[in-house]
Amino acid sequence: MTMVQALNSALDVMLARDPDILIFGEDVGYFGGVFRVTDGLQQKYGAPRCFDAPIAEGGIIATAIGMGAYGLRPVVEIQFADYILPAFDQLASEAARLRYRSNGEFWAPITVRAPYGGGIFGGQTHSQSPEALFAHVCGLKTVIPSNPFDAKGLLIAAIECDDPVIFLEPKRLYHGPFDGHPEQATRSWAGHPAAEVPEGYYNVPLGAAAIVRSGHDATVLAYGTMVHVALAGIAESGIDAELIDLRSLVPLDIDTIMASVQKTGRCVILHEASRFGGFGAELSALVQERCFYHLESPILRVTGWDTPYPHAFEWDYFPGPARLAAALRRVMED
Amino acid sequence: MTMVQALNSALDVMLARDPDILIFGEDVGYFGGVFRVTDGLQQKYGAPRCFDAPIAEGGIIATAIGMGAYGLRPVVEIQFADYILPAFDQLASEAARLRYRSNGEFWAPITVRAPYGGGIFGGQTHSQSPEALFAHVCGLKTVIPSNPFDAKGLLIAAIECDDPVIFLEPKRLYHGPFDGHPEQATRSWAGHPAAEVPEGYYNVPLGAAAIVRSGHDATVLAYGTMVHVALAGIAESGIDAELIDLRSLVPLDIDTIMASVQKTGRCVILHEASRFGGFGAELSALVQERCFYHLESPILRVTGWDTPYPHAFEWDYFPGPARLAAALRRVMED
Amino acid sequence: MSGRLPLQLHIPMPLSRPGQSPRFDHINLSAAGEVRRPDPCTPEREVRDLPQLLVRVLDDAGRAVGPWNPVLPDGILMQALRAMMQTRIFEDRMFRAHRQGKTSFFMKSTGEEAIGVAQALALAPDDMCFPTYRVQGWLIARGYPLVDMMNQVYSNAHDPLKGRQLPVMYSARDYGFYSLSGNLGNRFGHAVGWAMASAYKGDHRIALGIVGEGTTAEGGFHEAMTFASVYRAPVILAVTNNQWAISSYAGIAGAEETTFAAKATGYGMPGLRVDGNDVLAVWAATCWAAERARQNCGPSLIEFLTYRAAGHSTSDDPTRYRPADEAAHWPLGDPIARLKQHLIIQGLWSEARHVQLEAELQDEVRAVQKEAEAIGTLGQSKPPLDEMFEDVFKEADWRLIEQRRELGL
Amino acid sequence: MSGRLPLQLHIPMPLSRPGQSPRFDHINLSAAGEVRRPDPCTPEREVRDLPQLLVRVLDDAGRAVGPWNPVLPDGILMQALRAMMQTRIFEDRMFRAHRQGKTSFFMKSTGEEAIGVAQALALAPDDMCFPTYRVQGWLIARGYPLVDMMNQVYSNAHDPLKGRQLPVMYSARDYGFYSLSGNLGNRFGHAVGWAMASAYKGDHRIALGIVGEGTTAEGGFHEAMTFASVYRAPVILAVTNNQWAISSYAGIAGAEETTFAAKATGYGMPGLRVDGNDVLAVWAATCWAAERARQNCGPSLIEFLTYRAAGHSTSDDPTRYRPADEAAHWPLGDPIARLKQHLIIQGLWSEARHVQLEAELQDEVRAVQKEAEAIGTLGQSKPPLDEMFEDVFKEADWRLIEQRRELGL
Ligand SMILES: Cc1ncc(C[n+]2csc(CCOP(=O)(O)OP(=O)(O)O)c2C)c(N)n1
Ligand SMILES: Cc1ncc(C[n+]2csc(CCOP(=O)(O)OP(=O)(O)O)c2C)c(N)n1
Ligand SMILES: [Mg+2]
Ligand SMILES: [Mg+2]
Repeated sequence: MTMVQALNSALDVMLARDPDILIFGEDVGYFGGVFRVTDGLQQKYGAPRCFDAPIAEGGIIATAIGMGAYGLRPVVEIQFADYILPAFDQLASEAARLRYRSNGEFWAPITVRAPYGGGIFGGQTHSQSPEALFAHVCGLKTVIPSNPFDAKGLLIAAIECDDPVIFLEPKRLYHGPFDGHPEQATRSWAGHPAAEVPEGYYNVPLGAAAIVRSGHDATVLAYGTMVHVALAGIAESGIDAELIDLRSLVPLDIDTIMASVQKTGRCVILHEASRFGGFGAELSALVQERCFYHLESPILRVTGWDTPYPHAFEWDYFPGPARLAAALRRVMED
Repeated sequence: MTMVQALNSALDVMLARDPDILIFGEDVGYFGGVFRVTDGLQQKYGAPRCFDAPIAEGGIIATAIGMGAYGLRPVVEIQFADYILPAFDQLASEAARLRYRSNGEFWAPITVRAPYGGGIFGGQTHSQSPEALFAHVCGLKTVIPSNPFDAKGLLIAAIECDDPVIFLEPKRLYHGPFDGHPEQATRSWAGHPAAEVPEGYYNVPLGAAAIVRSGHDATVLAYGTMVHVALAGIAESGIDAELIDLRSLVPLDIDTIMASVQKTGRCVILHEASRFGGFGAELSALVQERCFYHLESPILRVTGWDTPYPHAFEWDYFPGPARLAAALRRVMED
Repeated sequence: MSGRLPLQLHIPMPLSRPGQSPRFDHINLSAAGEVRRPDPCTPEREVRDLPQLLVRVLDDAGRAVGPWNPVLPDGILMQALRAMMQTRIFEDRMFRAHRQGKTSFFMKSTGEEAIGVAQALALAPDDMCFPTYRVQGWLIARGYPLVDMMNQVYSNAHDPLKGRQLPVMYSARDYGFYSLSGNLGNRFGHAVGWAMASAYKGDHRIALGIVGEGTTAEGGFHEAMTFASVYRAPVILAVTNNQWAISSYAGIAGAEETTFAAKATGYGMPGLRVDGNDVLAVWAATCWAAERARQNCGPSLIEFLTYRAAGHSTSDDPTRYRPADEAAHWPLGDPIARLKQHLIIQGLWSEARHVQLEAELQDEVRAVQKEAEAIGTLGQSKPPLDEMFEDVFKEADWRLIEQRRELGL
Repeated sequence: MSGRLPLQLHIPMPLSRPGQSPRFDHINLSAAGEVRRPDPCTPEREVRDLPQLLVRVLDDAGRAVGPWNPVLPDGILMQALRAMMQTRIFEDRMFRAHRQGKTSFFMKSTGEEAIGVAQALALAPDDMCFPTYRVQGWLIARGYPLVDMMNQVYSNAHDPLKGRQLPVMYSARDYGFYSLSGNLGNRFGHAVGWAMASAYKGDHRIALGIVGEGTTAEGGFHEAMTFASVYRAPVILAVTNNQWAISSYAGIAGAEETTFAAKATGYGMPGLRVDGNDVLAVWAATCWAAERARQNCGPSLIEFLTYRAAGHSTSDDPTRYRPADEAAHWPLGDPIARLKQHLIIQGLWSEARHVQLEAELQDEVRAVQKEAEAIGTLGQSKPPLDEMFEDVFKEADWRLIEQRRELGL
């Protein structure tokens, strides 16, 4: 399955399992979503279970929270992660707080899906990676898959989770892996081991990172599209680096990260979001706090620049394998 | 002057100097604001220069951006920093981007003031410190004063700045310094050297940190209320720490920070916001990247917990001097 | 374009400020009984005049008149009177407790008690109210333990919200009272979602969302209205127009231009404008909208015209921005006095019995306060500290576990 | 409560889907010339019927009739025709350029050209339009260089926005065209603030804000309406109701319940509902609202009824969600055809001249395209790379300087 198909399958499986699950969002109904993730679901399950929403992201999240408080498990789509910001207050001040402030009387078991990240020439408002904003909000979980198998299993786990989950889907991976070489032919998921996706129910637990490549000399922390870029970058560097796919930022699998850096003594963090105050800062701080005496060189961050995502300069902005390889060489030199 | 008076004086001076400056926000007009920062300004300058706004933070910022595009310099108040989130999209997607995306045809020279931080038993929605969210957005500046002199000078600089500035006012400092000892009698600004505030125009440039206390053994990075807490914590620790008041997070005075940590070899970061993904993470990452070979022990963060700000547990949540002192002792031990 | 007058920025200003005589001539009132009562399922286009009128039942003499008179059993009226009086007494005591340093903050609903109380009694037990901080009367009318309200206000060891919330920000699921919070208006949309969920399940429960008139300016108000209208959610959306939003008069929210009930028109939703100081009118309008919702005819918006007689909160001094005696000039009077008058002319009540009930309720609340204060006031008694780290997530992750440990727990 | 029917969730659905016959019977039309034209400063309560009617000037035969007929000089009409035709040709070519891989994205306004074009010509040069992506006609009508539009679409070395923006997201201050961006509706409030600033300064300039009907659901729409109403800002607020928001029909934004013009009522603002495919009606309504604004009588809301004849964008395939021939059934026709018909019956134009003009414009646009492509298409030509780091702030801070350096600049 492609990642789109895997996500669709997750939703299909869950709609079939639990009548309290329903889906809504802009264009997700009859049309099946601008990225086709909800394709066919309205037809199969009926309009009340998969329907179009007015263009009001704050309203979508508010409505979902109310439904969650009633006892449903709404799964909503925000058409692009860039457009989640009008709903930021509903997420941070309401969804994330409801359980705490009501002493557990109410909670918001909602899943907020959004296509995310760049690499498709979407320009400054269809390319962003806002994960750091959510990770800083106590009470939200943030999940980012990097392949079809994880996408399905993590989405199922997110839907089953009784906490609000922000589920960011790297849109550049929807139809195939992407290693950061735009000059090469587009690849599809066909034949990729992680594209072997069971038809039925399974889940991938939130909070467990995956070691995508084990290595001895340095640790690379990445998630989403950057997992594929990291693989390419590691190969180009010739360095025996261990690659960890975080899969969820909150909860974060700190044990896997610590074990790896304590083994390798070197760490490079790779993300597409702009650097300053990005999630890489938290990773860097954590690794430094917990592995200080194991570190043989400074932890480096390879990230998008501190500018908006510029249309013409997509590949200058995008932190590609060459930049990761350079950083890996630098941490090895020091 | 108290900090409230100093801020009022800054606004007064600027309204008198420049007819293109105007002020609006919830309750700022006739009443002078719930914290009285705009007291008397409507009376002195007339309603069109200082007026009440509808309760719509997004609308306030949107309106200010439009005014800024016209050529005015609006200074708006958001009643509590907690309530800035409904305007987050206007700040991040519009104010911060306007100059970039229009290639300099339009820009938003707006100043967004908001009382900020805890220590007044405001509970989870009147105590928050959202600075990390703004610092991550390219194109926004974020300023946080710690005393009346700076408050006036920085606010004037913010108003004069042609970029959008988020100006966060530690509300616990409005009427006096606070060192994190709630059991002691409340102090006023009277007699404090930084409360000597000139009546007229002056500014404190954005991007220049202040060394509040010089020291040799460790560096403490703080801002806002935490500057006073840090002074107390350093005293309690008995350690000869250097204390840097960042004053603005963006632009950040990286040179002053680096010089200090390269001298002391140890660093503790103190902020009131919750830890995970907080601004302390960026500071930690930067210090680590730039001073790695000078560091003699891990950089530590002393912060609010990763929970909402709980009403009854204000002083358990608030990172007080004892926690800083303990961290200082820890970095010295290692 | 030359020869034209320059443009001018209009800043709305109230008719009177401190030192001036209170004026309410800008407020249009209908006579009691004057406004027709259409069938609750009438399409919006046939009731488009209602937002400009004022649904009233009690006239100035205290008689219940006209088509909206709900003709309630005496018992219900007595229950309402008692709940309104108890609310006022409770709030007065808690306000004083704040002045005595026993808590950090408090808010009163003085003059607006009819709204929460009548709604609480008119709706079904399993309906859900998405409240503001100014409907403590709902909880009192539904018999929520006063002592638990006080424990919440004191954030003490028995605080049902474990010390996590500002005073007054109650949550009481079993009483149909959704978790309150400071962020204005944010829960209006939750009410719509909750109502949609009830419809999705084929249940009978409806939701009531409430905001103040100042809060109607928030974008979330509009989004909630839009979703309610589009999906015909079984929800009652209420605006309590108490003339003030802290120091800003209703004109800053748009009252110079039209009524708040008129906002319904833009969504094809009926809008009622109702005397909020008249328990019977509040009851009748609430039932009308509830009936509409339960018959799958969709949402309605109700503006309750009332007056915030007290300050905004314990942090506020209203004499700084409005005439000190403005409340006394409010044309719709006081809801308790009006119901009392009605009951007296009906022969159901007397001044003497009123005085006696007042004394009884005072004693009751005083006793409860003693009980709560025996547990403790703010800072003198606390829930267990580890409650700070609970319920951030369903299960704490390593960060919270480590941080709890850092604090020595 | 027993015996009641269960609640049901209502999900709006369009009358026809692919494979079905197009239907527009739900859309209420007035006859051309039927609607009265009140004085522009008339208070809202006296024009509360207008939002349900439809202001039309051109009748089905192409005659300009009724009180809204602006009686424009022939030259202006010719200018409008030319601009509309040029817009269509420009957009068709750029759409094809996208299909040829010359850029990443493009959007057309086919069928809606009358709106941006008539507004651009009706307003003063120093007024400011806060556009959507569907009013490229504004720029063309005002003579913005076509080659610069293409350079922007190609993000090439001469792109006036230095490659920073998605195609179509123009900014052209000197042409009264505010910086566009992807975030729907966010600039509606900027229009209000800009207009307030003009009033604050005592200037004469007014603003025009535009959103699509789908975008009216955003909270920012309401906040802009509220601020405009409260401060009586000299602004025209426009909704182009083209029946579709990507795949969602207007019912998902509330059109099942009432018109979009009716949203004005809730703010005490006049609401006009106008034939958006009739250049004369667009012109007349825009002038009416502009006059109102310039006379300090405040804002208005105008709903332009139109139809999005093309797909949403190059990424869209509308045959997946609506009948392929729906556009042909749209009752208000095509704006170019209608103006052409009007000019012909006025004796000002002929089929032959139309064909000739079409050919001329095709040549012109083709030539311009050559010129732009000589500079380069997306990826083959770029602005200088260091432009990526400029204009984040007025002056770059150390982070940007260091990062530029990291990239070897
Ligand atoms: C989003 C948000 N903005 C601002 C505030 C600060 N605030 C608290 S109450 C209030 C006034 C509310 O007025 P209204 O809606 O009329 O309700 P009332 O207090 O009159 O019942 C304001 C501005 C807030 N709590 N939340
Ligand atoms: C805040 C936001 N949400 C969602 C989108 C994605 N989106 C782009 S255009 C569009 C439809 C807009 O419809 P409408 O307002 O009717 O304008 P039209 O395209 O019909 O002119 C959507 C949902 C966006 N750009 N911004
Ligand atoms: Mg109010
Ligand atoms: Mg549309």
